[in-house]
Amino acid sequence: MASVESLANQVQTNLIHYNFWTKVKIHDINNGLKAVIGLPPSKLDSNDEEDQPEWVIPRSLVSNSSISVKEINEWFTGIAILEEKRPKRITIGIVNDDGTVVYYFIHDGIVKPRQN
Amino acid sequence: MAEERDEAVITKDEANFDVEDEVQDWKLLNKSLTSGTGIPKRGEKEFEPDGTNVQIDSLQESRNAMYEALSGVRGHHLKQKLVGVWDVENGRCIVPHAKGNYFRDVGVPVNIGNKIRGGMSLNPLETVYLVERGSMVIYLGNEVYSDFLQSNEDGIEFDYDQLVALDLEFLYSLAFNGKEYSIEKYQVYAYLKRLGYLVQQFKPIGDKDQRTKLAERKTGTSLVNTIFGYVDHILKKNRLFEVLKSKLHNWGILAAPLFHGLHFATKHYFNFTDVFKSLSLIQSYSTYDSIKEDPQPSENYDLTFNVWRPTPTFSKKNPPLPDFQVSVVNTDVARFPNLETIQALHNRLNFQFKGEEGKTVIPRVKVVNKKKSSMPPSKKELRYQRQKERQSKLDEAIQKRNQYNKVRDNKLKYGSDGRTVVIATVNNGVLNFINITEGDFKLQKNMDLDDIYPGNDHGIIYIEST
Amino acid sequence: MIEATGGSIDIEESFKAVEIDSTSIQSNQQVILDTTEIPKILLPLISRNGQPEVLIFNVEDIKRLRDKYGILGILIGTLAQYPQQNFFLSVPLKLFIWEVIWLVESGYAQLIDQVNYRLDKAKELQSKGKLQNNNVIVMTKKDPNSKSASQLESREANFIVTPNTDSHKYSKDYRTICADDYEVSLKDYLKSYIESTSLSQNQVRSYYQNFKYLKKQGFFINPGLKFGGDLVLYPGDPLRFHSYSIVKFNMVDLQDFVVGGRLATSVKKNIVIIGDVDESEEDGSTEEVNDEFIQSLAKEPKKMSFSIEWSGFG
Amino acid sequence: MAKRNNKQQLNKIYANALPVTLSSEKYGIALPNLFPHNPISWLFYLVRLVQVNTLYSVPQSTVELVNVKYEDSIFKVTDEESIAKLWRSGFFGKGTLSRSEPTWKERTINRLNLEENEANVVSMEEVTSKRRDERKKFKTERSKLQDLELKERKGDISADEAIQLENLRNVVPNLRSANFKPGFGNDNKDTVIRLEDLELIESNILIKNLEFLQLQAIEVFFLKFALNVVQVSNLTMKQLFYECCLLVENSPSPNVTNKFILDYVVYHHYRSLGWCVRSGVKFGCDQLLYKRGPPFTHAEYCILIIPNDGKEKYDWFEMAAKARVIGTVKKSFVLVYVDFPTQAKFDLLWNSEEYEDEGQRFHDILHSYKVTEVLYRRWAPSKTRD
Repeated sequence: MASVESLANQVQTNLIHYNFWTKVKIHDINNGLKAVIGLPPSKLDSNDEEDQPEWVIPRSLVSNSSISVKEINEWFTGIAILEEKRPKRITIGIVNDDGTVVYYFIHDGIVKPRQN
Repeated sequence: MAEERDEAVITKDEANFDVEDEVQDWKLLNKSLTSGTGIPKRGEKEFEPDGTNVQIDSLQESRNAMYEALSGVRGHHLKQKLVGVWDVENGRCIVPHAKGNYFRDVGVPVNIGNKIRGGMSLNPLETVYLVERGSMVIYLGNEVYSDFLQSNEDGIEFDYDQLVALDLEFLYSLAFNGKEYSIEKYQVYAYLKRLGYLVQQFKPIGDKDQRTKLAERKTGTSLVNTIFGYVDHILKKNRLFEVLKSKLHNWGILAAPLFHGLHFATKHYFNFTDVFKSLSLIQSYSTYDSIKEDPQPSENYDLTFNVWRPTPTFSKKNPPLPDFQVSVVNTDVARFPNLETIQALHNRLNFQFKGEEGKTVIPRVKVVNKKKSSMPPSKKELRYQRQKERQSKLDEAIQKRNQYNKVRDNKLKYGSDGRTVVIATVNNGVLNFINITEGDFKLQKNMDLDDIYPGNDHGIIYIEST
Repeated sequence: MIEATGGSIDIEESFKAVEIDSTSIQSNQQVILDTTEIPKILLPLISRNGQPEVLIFNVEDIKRLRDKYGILGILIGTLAQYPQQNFFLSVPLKLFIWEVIWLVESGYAQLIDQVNYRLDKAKELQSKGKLQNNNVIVMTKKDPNSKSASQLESREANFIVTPNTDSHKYSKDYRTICADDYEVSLKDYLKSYIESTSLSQNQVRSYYQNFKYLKKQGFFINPGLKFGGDLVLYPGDPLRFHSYSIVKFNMVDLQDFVVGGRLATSVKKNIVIIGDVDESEEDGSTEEVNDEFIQSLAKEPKKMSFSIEWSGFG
Repeated sequence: MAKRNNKQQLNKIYANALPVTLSSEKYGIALPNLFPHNPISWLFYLVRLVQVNTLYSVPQSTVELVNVKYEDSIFKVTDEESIAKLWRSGFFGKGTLSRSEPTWKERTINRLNLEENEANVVSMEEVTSKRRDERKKFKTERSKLQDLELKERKGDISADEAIQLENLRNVVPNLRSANFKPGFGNDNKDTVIRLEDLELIESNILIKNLEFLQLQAIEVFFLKFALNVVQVSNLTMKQLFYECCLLVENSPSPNVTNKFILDYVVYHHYRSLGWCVRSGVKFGCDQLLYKRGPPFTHAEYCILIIPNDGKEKYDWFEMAAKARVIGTVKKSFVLVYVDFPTQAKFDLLWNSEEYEDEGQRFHDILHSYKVTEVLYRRWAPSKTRD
């Protein structure tokens, strides 16, 4: 199965060289979990602040594809420890075995959808 | 741009909008339903409450329009008075004088005593539907009424004001008190009836099931036919020829067998179609295979309705094969069926095999709008016409190939021989309809395609470049 | 939902997932609920031998459910004025299980064994002799409401009708009889509901708590299968507002994440997933629908939730 | 990058359906036609056949195997020639930094204005990013519009704002319909070089290609087992198969319903029917079927693979969501149920020492699986009445 490091590296490269993010770094959060943080080239949401860094949690779609609310909450608490503040939103980077990474926002609580 | 639709970008296109997904705005009730299309316009709704009076008033208006419509009158003209009597004991409705169009597909004829000749007995679904749309009024039967039916006195009209007239609420609680008829079945029934479909409870039509018919179909050919068929087969399909050819092909070199590591290094290939043939390995289901195995459906699945498109010639006594066969399922009760259940449902359908004697199968080809002749042809029709003209000018071989590709695409997309069951799911009162069809991408033993290009491996989709 | 302060409403702020504390949450109900004066709504329970169904035929009740309690239900009957379409339907209004539990558990309504009540009442009526069905009326071509009473009287009845419900039933008499003799307990309702479906008792509790959690936040709620979810949420009455979110109770697979997120985004919504704050809270020991189980439904939901949408990049 | 609208050009580039060299292609030879009723043609055929086999060596016997590196649970092809071969002959793999065909290098040269920058070439990825910019602009303007509309309704709008509102009412609908069309080139695009880019360039030349072709496990095994055109690190066919199983599930020997095996069975089935099969992850299904391949046509079918184990694996909600996503992109939804052998039978074949050739082992194993296709389509009763 793909290691946590390998997944984090894939997401990091994808963010820098496919999505043109900058200052992308990998952090250890709790339980051997890794999170990637970086700056997107422009605001991801009109309500975001300029140069607002974004946390991305890498996950593999192929191995260990199950997910729970409890687990998501752990990501939030893990990042809260690093940031000293629970983030309003994180992003999950889902890595497929063909190298595709798809990114989804996970907002804390019930928020209204972006008006697209 | 071919890749556009396959990329990760998610577009929010209106194509994904379905009017029935949305809660309708009742303010538009009269406006939209009296308009020519009969389809409501997409209401102008807002994203979120903003606290303005404009918005609050507008909401109140919509609500009032709704409540008003719900309080509307349900009934019919006294001149066409249609009366039913609910038989509590049997959970059915007796219609003593059944007349009118409604009974084309509704009810079973009954005669009771001297009084009822040519009456109808309706099941709860049929009863509620007729009353709910205002086409029938219904009374609660009692001993007085039974006595009247059994009496021999002639010429007395029954005074229905001796009986309790049922309001809709009372009727529902009586009609759906048993196990057999559920609200969800009624919802599906009424939904289809409102659209004009003819709907009856599912029952086998004809006296033979698919299994028997399939067996007869296989053994039905005479010896002469078999021989001719065989000769024809050889000549047409060149199967023997193909075998010889491949043998010849192998002789020169003693190629390694298929899937041997050395196979492709030891055998000459001259086209990709042959390469694909050599890769054939995975067994696959071919249409009707499951009929022999007789799979059983899970207890939550059964066929519920036979459904026909409206036809003026419909005969209740001797109905044609249904256009759709529906299984109703409650999403709180059953999950998506397993393969065995799907196959069991397919095997229980009223179904006619291709070439089977008797009623002719209506080809399921989409007919381009049959509009009245006075209407100018639509864009779609014009396009279709032009396409047809263009086609007819092409080389015959190309026409044939195009025809073949079209038939094949249809068989891939809609099933190679069309055994389809409709599953109507009811999720807390919300309906969804799904076609579940037997597929066969290998297109094995396909007569229609054999008619065009005999002997082809129809499932190989690759077109050799020449 | 939500106070009429105007401008944008910061739901993110008000409903922090982990810190849900029922007492601190303002009721966002559009109308403040007051149960002291109003008699309970009687919920006709139909089909007690199969899956129990609560169907409302009384338009006054439908009004109250919607305007006061934000309960939508689903209309399933044919609209007699336009009987050949499925866009606008009419009574009965079918309530789904979470709405029923919520109404009963909150004390706004009670369940009535409809068929027995109505049969007994009919018997009584018939025993009294002459019936008054009053089902023949005067119908004019145009709007009947606009005619004055005298004009109507002068015309002969020409139309035979079936009303939605029994107009006498809201007499005081009726209410007492129903409440006393025909009430069905929530326990019995849930017992037969669980027996007739594949839902387990734990699922019923957990899903109901999800519903309650959402209801508390002032959302209007409908079933969600059309969008692949358990529920859909509206920020206000769906007659005026587009839905916000598709709610999934059981999100277990990343595939669902991709599918759900993609679907929601394409229809301008997001996906909301809900879970228990503390999983050990789930006292899944009881297998039976007993009083203890019914009491557990009334507990404050301890839930956390997340909203998922496509990021717009990648 | 090839000009995409030139069909002939495309046909030429993608002439091979699989990375197998045909004798007809290599030597320009063909076998003569055979006519059943003409024995002469038989003879002619036979003679020619012997001739071909004695005069020409089979092309695949001389072709070098493509090297696939297996690292970090990823199957990588880095050699440019191999990448081109696998992509162009059947569309195997995906560029890790591209949507399909690896084009990162060209895009980067283009973006950073490095050497050999071909102007006026716009890649799919650039079209997308441009369109998203437009979209963003639309959204900003629309949100302004909405704020002003709210003000207007509340009646506290200033004269200036009223003018602005009128203006926006005209502008916003146009913005929505504005569609970026490719071909304008990089007109107003400034070259921004990030710190991250500096590592890649040296005196205006791209020195690192970060992109490789990533193969899915099912693709690798097909290329190895079915076509024998790759060598994967130092793995034997059996080791490779086992590694692929491990990617999904840890077990001492493969489970008969391991998702890799089921996926492979289905993959092989469609590949052998000439379909181009690619990952369906973006649409929540397992595989996509293309008649020819991504540059030619849309994928037409979305495949969901389900073990035929009697279980009701999916609830209606999951199915409805998948079907709707698939419907949105106008594809057809196919459920593929896979019958599998007993674990005992599988183990017997897996452990057997009778096979002198591994291909034969996997032939026998895979032949004991069977697929059944079921088509799932929404029915709209209002549209099928007449």
